[in-house]
Amino acid sequence: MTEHIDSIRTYALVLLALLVLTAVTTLVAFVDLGEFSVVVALAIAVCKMLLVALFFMHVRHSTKLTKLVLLGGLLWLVILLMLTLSDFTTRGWIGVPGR
Amino acid sequence: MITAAVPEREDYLNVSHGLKSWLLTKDHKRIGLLYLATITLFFFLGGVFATVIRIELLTPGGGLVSSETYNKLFTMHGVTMIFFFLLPSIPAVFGNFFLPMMIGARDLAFPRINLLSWYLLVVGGLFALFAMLAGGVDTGWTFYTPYSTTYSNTWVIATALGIFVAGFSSILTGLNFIVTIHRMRAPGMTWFRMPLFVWAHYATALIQVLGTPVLAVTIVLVFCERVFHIGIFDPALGGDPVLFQHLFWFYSHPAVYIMILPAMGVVSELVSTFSRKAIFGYRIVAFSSVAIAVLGFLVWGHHMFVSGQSLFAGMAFSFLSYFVAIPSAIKVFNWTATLYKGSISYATPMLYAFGFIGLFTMGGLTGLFVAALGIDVHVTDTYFVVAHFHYIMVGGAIMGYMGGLHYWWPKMTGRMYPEGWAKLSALVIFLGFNLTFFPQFILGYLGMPRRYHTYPAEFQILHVLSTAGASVLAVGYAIPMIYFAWSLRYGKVAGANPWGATGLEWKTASPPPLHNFDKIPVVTHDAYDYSTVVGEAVEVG
Amino acid sequence: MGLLRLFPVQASTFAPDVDHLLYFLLAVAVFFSLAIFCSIFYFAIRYRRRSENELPRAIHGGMALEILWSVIPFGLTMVMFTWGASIYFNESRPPDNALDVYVVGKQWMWKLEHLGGQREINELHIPVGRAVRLTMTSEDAIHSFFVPAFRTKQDAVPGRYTTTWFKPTKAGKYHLFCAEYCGTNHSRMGGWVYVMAPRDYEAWLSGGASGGSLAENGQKLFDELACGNCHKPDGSGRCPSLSGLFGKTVQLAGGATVKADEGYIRESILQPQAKIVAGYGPIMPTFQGLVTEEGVMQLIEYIKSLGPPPGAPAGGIAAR
Amino acid sequence: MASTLQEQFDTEAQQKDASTLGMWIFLITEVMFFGGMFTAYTVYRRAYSDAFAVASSSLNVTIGAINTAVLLVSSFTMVMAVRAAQLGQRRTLILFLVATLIFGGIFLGVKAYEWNEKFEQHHVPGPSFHLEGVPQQSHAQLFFSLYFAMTGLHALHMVIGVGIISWLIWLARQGRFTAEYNTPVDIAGLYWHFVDIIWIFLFPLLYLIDRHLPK
Repeated sequence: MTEHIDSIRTYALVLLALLVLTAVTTLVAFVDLGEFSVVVALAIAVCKMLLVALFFMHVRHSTKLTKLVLLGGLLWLVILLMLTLSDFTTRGWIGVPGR
Repeated sequence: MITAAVPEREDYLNVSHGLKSWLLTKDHKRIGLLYLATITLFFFLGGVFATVIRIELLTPGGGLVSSETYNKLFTMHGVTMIFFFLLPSIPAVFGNFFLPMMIGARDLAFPRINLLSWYLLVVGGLFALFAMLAGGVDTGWTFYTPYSTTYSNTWVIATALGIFVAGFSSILTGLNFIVTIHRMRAPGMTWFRMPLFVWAHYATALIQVLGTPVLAVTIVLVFCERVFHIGIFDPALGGDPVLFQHLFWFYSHPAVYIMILPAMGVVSELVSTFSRKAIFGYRIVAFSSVAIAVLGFLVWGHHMFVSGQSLFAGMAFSFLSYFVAIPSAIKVFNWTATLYKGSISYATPMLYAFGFIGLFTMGGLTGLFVAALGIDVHVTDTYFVVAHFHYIMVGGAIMGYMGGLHYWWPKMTGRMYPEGWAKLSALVIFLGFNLTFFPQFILGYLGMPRRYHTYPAEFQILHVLSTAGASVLAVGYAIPMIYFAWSLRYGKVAGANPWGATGLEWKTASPPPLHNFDKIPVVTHDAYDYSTVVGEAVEVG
Repeated sequence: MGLLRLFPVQASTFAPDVDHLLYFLLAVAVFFSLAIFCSIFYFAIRYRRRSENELPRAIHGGMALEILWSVIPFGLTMVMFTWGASIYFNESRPPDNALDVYVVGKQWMWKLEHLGGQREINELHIPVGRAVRLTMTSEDAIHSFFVPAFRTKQDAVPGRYTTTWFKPTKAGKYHLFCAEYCGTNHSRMGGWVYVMAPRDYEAWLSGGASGGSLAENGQKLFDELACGNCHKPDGSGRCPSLSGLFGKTVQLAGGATVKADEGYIRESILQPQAKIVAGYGPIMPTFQGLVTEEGVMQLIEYIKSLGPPPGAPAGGIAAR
Repeated sequence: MASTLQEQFDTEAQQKDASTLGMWIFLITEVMFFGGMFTAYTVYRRAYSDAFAVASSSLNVTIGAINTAVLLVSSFTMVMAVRAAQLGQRRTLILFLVATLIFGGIFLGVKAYEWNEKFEQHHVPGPSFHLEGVPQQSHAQLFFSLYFAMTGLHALHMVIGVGIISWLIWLARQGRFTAEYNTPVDIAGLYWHFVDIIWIFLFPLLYLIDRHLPK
């Protein structure tokens, strides 16, 4: 068993980064960035997710299979969202109610 | 013919006795049999519902039962057959029993979770049964909102709860299979030495794991809507019933592949064993299973072409639907090509495999009809669709299930079934099936809507034909129940490998010992290498 | 009607289109089924097992064959897709000169209203040779308007409008079904579509009209509900003027715009606060429960009759 | 000490690998489970952006941010617990598990306080629902329906997590975990972090993204 044991310092730094990002996303939310507010909020959330996954969940020491499982899961979430939205975003394109 | 005084060999059946040894078992083989018993009961129940439906439809006016009752009957037929028979059928029975054996493992990776899965199915089934006994449910197995959330005053919540719980059974089974296939293969059992049955179950497990949770959360939302009227699917409060359909079909279309992929896996085993040849294009058939699982997630909107979905979404979903057709077609072609220059035996399982290929071909080809937008607008929600999916699910999945049951019966029980009766019933089932469902294609194109208690008199003759076929089909299903039970006591004792098959499950005794193998096998050959099992071979071809 | 009719009558312009595609698909299906069945039969007999210990030579596959039997079906399916999609595209776009009929589904009947004010239940009378556009909604569960002889079907969804159209080509009496399961009497929710020669249709129209056209009824309702107190024609009221509104692009508070089509007007009556016109306050009360779906349709026709602005295309953007 | 190797496995490494993979796959099912609700949220936020903006802005962002921090700290203590388990430090392990339990408890307590506030302010979907500043009440109600569904199911997962951690503490006190065998702590950690990640997305989606709008 080759187990990587990260240092306390690493974990503490990650926690610090997470807390800073939380503060940043909260403060930025009050700045009017127009459409980009959503993008920034989600981008920061993705960064936080990556920090938690890579360090706390040890994905960076994990096998390729684990990474594949993770990516596959996210891809399926995207499929669910995108194909559902393919209906809702294209309603009304041809100007006939219900088409 | 009863086995004489051979000293009793220890196997998984006689290693321990008593109800407790079954209800607390962690042995995947015993759990497989628990599933077999459970789903047989549900199959019988669903069959009873179907029988009443078909008798009712003999006459256009609907005199036997009331409309309320009729609507409950087809709902409960669908719920029982889909969630409590077809979804668990092959994976939970044969997958459980044989997947570990085929890859040379002592058990699944998580035996306790495996037992839990069975209990979840039973608990879910009890909820559904309770709903049925308490008064039934009349929403159709599709639970479309807002009918299910606002207008139906039947036992929607109890039934939905049953499906929710049974869904976790399915998820955990899939999880168990994936981990088992990744981590428990015997030495030398590489990915491309695995039997195609295992590949098919890997693909199935992917769907169970990725799709079922969405059904679960959809049920939670329906539950909240029905109990608290929070508006998620209620148009009066701004909700959109079409969103429900998206979430529902995101699972329920791939769920069709949960039912058919394992049957395809069974058929690959049967075609190879009974023509004594490696499956033509093994790798392509293996990959096509995974391709079906993946592409199956991109096509759900083809259930919604007339639902008020946008024109462009409809077109995209129709386009994507045709991509699923290709891997399915490839499988059929490869099975057929496997027969070429084979050594073909007409044993009962092979008859079911032939039946599967024929009926699945017809079911699949009519799938092209319903994926074609212009035609689907006309035939959706008619008997054409009913016929199409029964060709896939009954003609496909149940044929595969019956084929598998005959194929592995000797391994599971150590006894042979009576071959003559088995051949007869296979024939009866095939004829009865076609007589039942072929007229429904015509009915559907003529415009007979599904879920109709009464119908215009001009459709009667086709309905009568269909009911006649259903009676034949019922006889066909009754015969095996009798001779399988008979064979448990009186059947000929089966050897370890009665068919001359190559899978690892045939390299151990029938019935197998508790941990499957006396010694974990080391795999040195590809799957379907018959030179290893045919002694003193006569080369042909 | 013959006892063993295999195909339904063709009574709309879509029917032959759909049937031709069906024939093509049938041909493909029969060809492949026969090819598979015959191969299986032939191989099963030709290569039947003759001795218990025979061992056929292993054949592991052939790439050329695999490619062949992937590419050919794929080509065929793309033909099916394109063909089917083109029919669907036509079915989705009613012509501008279509005759408008409004449809409300409810458990368990179809309520239909003609522009002239004629109302029908479970029956639809239309002239042969003229395109008919149906604007549909439901009062309760989802229903589906299905006329097999026309090969058309469209769900009527509560809370929004859906559209379908057809052009009957043959006079006669055809089944109308509800095709989306909607509860106890689902199978009895239907009736007949009567396609009539133009002269008969005119006669029927004049016999059926009583109590004014749809727009006139809409006006009556408009007055009864005192909509005009706020919606003054010259725009001097507390609410925007409705003259020439239909088909126009409306500027909303918050910057968005919306096309004033049937869906938008329906929403504005039932959920008036959902989209507020720029420059006006959110003061309009909801008329949900006060106006029936049919009433809303009458109001829409009335607002339409207030004259579209010159040059604006008919139709608009669907609700949401 | 009794063997921790179950009979279907050959080695401890295989057993641990299988458990970890099993947990990851389970987490993917959870992604899809919450995914259904994220889809509903996206669809309705698109359709009723104005009402959602007001409704979202009515949530208490300070409490939300603090609770996010609390949860992140609990993830930190959890990973420290896993680390202690890997090093075979029993007392440290118990200490950090208890800390995780406490922070998880605080999160749930704050959540309960927030929900209670919603009841008092009539922000709970139902006949008495009312939200100031939204013309179309039903659309704001839809936001709160999704808010309660998502935070409720998230909290349910937290409660389950709290149960698991309590059980781990019990096992750890019995000395069941060693530097060689600590898989349960490890995979419970995965679960706990996953629940944290869900909240990492819920926080901006529910509390933040429409804050900038003038209202």
